[in-house]
Amino acid sequence: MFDNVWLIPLLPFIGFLINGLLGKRIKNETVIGGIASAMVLGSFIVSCLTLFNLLSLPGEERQVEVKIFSWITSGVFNADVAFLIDPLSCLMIMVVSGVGFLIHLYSIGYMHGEEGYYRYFSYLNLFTFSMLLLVLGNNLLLMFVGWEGVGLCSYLLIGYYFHKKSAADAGKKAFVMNRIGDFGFLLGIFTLFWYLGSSHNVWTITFTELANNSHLLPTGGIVTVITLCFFLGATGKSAQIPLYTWLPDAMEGPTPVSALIHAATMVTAGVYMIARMNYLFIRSPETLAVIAVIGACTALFAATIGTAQNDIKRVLAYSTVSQLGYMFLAMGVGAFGAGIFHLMTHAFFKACLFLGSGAVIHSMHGALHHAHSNDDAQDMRNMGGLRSKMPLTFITFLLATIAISGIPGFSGFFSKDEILWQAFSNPHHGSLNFLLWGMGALAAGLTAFYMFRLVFMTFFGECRITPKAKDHLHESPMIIVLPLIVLAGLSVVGGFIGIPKVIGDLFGGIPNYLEHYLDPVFKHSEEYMAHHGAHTGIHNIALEWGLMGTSVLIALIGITVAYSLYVANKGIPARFVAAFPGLHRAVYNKWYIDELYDNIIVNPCKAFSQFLWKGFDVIVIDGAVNGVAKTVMACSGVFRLMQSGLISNYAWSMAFGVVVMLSYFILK
Amino acid sequence: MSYILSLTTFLPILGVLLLFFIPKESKSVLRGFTFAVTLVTFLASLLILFGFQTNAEFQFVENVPWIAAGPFVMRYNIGVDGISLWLVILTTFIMPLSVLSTWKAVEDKVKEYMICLLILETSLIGAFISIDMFLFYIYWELMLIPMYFMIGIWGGKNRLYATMKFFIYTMVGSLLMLVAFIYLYMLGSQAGIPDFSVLHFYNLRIDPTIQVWMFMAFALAFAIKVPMFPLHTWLPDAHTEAPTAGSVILAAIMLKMGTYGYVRFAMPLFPEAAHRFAPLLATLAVIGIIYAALVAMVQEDVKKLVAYSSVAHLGFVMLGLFAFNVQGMTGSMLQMLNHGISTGALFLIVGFIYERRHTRLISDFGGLAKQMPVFATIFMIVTLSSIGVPGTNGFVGEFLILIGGYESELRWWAVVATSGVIFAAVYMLWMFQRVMFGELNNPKNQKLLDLDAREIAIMLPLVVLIFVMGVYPNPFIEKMDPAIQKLVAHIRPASMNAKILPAALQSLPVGHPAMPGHSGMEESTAPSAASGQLPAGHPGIPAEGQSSEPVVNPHESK
Amino acid sequence: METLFFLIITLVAIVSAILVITCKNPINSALSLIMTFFCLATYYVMLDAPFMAAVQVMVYAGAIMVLMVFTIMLLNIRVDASKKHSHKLFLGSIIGFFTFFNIAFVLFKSHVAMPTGPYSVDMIKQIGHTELIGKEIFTNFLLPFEITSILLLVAIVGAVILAKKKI
Amino acid sequence: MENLNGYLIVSAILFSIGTIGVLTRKNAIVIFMCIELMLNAVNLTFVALSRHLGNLDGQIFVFFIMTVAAAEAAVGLALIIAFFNNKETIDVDDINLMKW
Repeated sequence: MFDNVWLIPLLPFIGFLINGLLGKRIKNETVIGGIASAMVLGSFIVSCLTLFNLLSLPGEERQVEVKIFSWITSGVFNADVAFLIDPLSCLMIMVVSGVGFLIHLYSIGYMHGEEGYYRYFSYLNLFTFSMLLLVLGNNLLLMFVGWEGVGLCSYLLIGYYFHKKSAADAGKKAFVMNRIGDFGFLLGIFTLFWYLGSSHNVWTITFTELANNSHLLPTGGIVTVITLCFFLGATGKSAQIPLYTWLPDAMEGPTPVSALIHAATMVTAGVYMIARMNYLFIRSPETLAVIAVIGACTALFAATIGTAQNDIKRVLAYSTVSQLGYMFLAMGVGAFGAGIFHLMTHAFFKACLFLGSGAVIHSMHGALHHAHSNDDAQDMRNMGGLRSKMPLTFITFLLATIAISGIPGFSGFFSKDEILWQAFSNPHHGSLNFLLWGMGALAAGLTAFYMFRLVFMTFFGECRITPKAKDHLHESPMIIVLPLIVLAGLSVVGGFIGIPKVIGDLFGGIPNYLEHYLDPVFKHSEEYMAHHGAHTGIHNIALEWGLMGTSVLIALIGITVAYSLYVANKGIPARFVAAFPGLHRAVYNKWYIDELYDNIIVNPCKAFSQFLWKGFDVIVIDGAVNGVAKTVMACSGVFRLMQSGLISNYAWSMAFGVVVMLSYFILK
Repeated sequence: MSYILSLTTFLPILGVLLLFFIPKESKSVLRGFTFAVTLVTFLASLLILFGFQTNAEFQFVENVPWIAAGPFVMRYNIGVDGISLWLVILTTFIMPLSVLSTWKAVEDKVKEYMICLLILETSLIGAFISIDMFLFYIYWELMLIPMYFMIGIWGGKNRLYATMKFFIYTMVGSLLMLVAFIYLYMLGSQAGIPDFSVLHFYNLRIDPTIQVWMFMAFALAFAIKVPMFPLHTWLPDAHTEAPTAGSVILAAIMLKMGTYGYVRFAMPLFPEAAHRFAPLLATLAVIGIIYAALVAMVQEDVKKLVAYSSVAHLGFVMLGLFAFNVQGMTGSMLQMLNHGISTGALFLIVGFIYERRHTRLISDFGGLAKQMPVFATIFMIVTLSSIGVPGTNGFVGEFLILIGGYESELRWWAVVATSGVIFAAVYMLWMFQRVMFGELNNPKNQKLLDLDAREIAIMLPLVVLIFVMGVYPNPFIEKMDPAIQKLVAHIRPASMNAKILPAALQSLPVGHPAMPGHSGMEESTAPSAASGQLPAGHPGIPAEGQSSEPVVNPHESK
Repeated sequence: METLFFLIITLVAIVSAILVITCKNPINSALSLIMTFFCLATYYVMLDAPFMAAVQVMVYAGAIMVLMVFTIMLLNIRVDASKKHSHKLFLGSIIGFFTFFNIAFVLFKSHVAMPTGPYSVDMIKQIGHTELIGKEIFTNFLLPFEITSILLLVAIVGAVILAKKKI
Repeated sequence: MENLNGYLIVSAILFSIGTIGVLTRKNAIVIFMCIELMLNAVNLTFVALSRHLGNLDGQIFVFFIMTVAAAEAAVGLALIIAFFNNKETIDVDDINLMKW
């Protein structure tokens, strides 16, 4: 029943090969785009089939492993290429291939006329292949292969406009930061493999066996080390506090890339990894606390930066970082289901937002191009009043913005509120919960503020574009708007499959389908919680409603503030900036984090290696080697003086020799 | 076909003899003929590969009396086993490519160049297959001479300095080794060993103190060749001055001679000393990885950068060797092959752009990706293989080394070495970006033409191998596994009595005193560690105060 | 009386030897060398070897010194302008004294062997020194005798070739 | 007869004077003479000892030394003349063509 699963990753790989090798010859763009999208559509269909088959199985046995071939076997270590089909991975392949397909369609229109067209689509297909591999992999090593594969594709796609130095730098920065994360991931794999093997003679890295043997692991201690290493990997990939600076720079890549990689799929890999190994993370409360705190801080921190950005894609990038912070907050408080739910809904509305901004940039670029002005097509200060020019894009963009700000009824509200409630009521962190909830709610308010600020600045008010270009602004072609509509619909409807229980009972007992669907994946951690849980969470319905109300209230406040600042009286932001120039400049320059990293890590590293090379390698080692040569030369110079060429010297030394020998023999 | 091994070794010499009859002026005939000879040698080596049964014994053994001078009896004793098989195939595989790459590179004295290449090939193959230690030493020294001439005559500006340094560096090391050989032979002859064959010496019990000195002599000679950290400065000079083919062979095969020396001679002959020196040499290896990566980052010369990168890669290999477990060893053997392919390819690529622009400074390039797209993709694939991105060959070797290292006592060394993975990405990508991406503003770059058919023909087999070894490395691992199992079984018990470490080393986070046994290999499953508690000296959370089980100091317990 | 005569001759010999190495003009040193040779000849006579003395006088004083003087005259060497002399003299004398002390030390330490040879002193007086030496040379030492003749031939030819202006 | 040691002492003195002469003098011919002097000192020892031992070999050997000395003188002087022809001086320090 599941034997055609290997088609899911294979189809995009074939697409990659076709476009990669023959792309140059197939000049025609629609053929290239068509092949790529068809491949991803094929894998989407097969994943639907797999999901359907999986749902037909009873709840408990929804876990199937399909082995393709054994990859590396040496000594006690063996890793093989095998796929794990279970509710979590099915959900992920649906999201990846579904959103991926829509974005492929979108980029056929968006990338029209680019000179490396085939290269773009082959890399996009390669990305889909590695993401599916990551999600479907049944052991840590295969997940790591997908993990680095997506890192590589994000490097290739960010650096797509490689003639631009900033794009190439951004690509390199992304790859190195991901690599730092992978360093942590690798250490996690080694420690886990070594500990389980040497202490309990269980030499394995496959998820199912790890789950079944997870009872051997102690709470805290070594498990904290392992989970912290894995979390380091997650921060690298999903752009959390220490390693997030690469995501805003990744906006150098084409917008569909940002939509697919830096919003919907790749950045959620970290969240997926934690969900996949929930039985590990649940066993170390310290790591959960670390994840929760970092998640909350990232959410709040990124939201603050987002409020002051003028580049439309930078705002969305920081909003992605902040939403990821929410997901990690959910993971940190043990609400794995809520985290995955937010991951799914975020994929929909964030992809819609990015594609919408892409459409805006696309038409702005076209218009400015006609007017031969080289204003920045992405700067919101040149936009405004596009509501009338691009009605469809405006509507879809507005719907997605409402969803992300957590207005009740839309998907964002259900998933974000579930996370906030779990943060408040979870049994893990005791007093920390209030702080977590507070930061989450504040971040929600800021999210609402900067999202609506973006909407008002781009779509409302009078058009600030250069007059000549004004009439060239037009709605994007159908192939671009269609995915927008689908995604907007999903972001509206998406929330209903995971309605929190308290609201569900209100509307006549609609169960939380998603929670129920994902239960088998997290049963190990539930068992552990039931067994070890010191104190249970708070189950007070009234409190839940109260908190839900406050978070909606904060969101509404955010929207009204945005409205008053950017629509009603436009002067206030200027005066605000004048009042607090220092604060504004700090927030606008991303709290100088990039400069901080450069001065603390990058420049000293360069200086140190320069010292190592010039100082140590050249002077010390080569010096020593050449020194030996010079001393030998010097000694030979001295000995050469003896051959002075004067006979008397020779006679003298001969006589001296004779005398010495004679006296030696005599005295002996 | 029991003489296939000698045939493969001396085929190039036959080629040299025939080369004499070809007139000096007809360059293309010379090149064509040499290419044909190396190709035939490659086919002959394929016969060895297909005829090789996967077991731990030496095969195609030829044992013929050779010299009997006074007490010394040397036999022409050659054979190939799991460990040396792939290295021989790598040699015969790389040679035709390097000959093909000197089509336009070398114009003057082509005949002598080809003769040097063929003699080099013979000496390399000979060194890998010789069981008789004296024969090994002869091939070991013989390979220096052609390389000395290749760098000395056809090299770059200060080639004399480079070739002199290279020659003397290796010579000094190998003289020490010769002394150790002779002393070992003396010990052997007292114990009734008739000749120089290394197999006899494997089970010769040498008391640890002598072992330490002998191991040091061998280790120094091979450390220079590897090159390990403090003794590596000859490599960048030799590479920058060597002609393309010369530096390809130097990087792809001659560096493996050092690590092969450890696996074949230094470790099995003196297991206790190997265990005692493991922390020191592992430290040097790890320093080598980080140090070479950092220094590579700031190089202006592409070839020097690649040279330092190969120092880093071989640091990984050495770490894998001193893990003394099957994963570590398999990983390092694989990494030797990967390094041969990826660094060989890198040097070929540097050779291509050097032939076009006659400069190696990174700052002279920029934006080549637009001008030479095919070259860009190949260069990208090889860079990824050198970084060790999964799916390429580099990753499999590195992963096995690190997981092997992590499992052995070298746990903290493996952790530091894993960070080498980050630096590898940094310097390779930074170089790749400065050379390929960015604006195509330099007028000279705008006229560069993309790779022609010959160059693509050189790079194609390498790229295919990169992916094949990355995706399906099992056939390679199966062939070498029995030999490695036997080697590890030979070395591992020695670690028991090497446990009498001087008190100073006691503080190192030595794993649980009773070596954690591996179910795969040893029957005796080690007593499982304290149930839930942290094994003593565990790298994790520093055990607050003494963990439940004090580290048993073998001295007191005796 | 015998020893007194010996002492006188010794004194003369040593003084003339010293003169050889000290005087500026080579002619003087040549003459003083001839004086030394005569003293040696008298020694030979005192040692009952009259033939030796005769040969000594003829060969050395007669032939070699004549040749020396002839060369000095031919090359009319001015007075030896000894520029710097200091460290050479000092070093040379040091070595000289050392040589002397060595030899002297050897002589005193070693005891001389007993006379074992067939030709006792009175036998020489009775038969005559020259006959004995002649018999000895032409019987036991014939081969060396021939070789020395060849040596002399070689020397002659060599000397001629070396000293010729145009070869 | 009785003062054999005396003769040996005398020859030792003459020999060392000859050595000093060879080492200190700069004039080639004077060096030659000093060599002759050393040779004669040795001859004296030979004769003295042969007389003491009653064995004529020593004296015959002196003959050979004399022939050698003669040959040496001849060739040496020829050398000096040849050298004088092209260097106008026979100062030993000027004969330094072998100087590096």
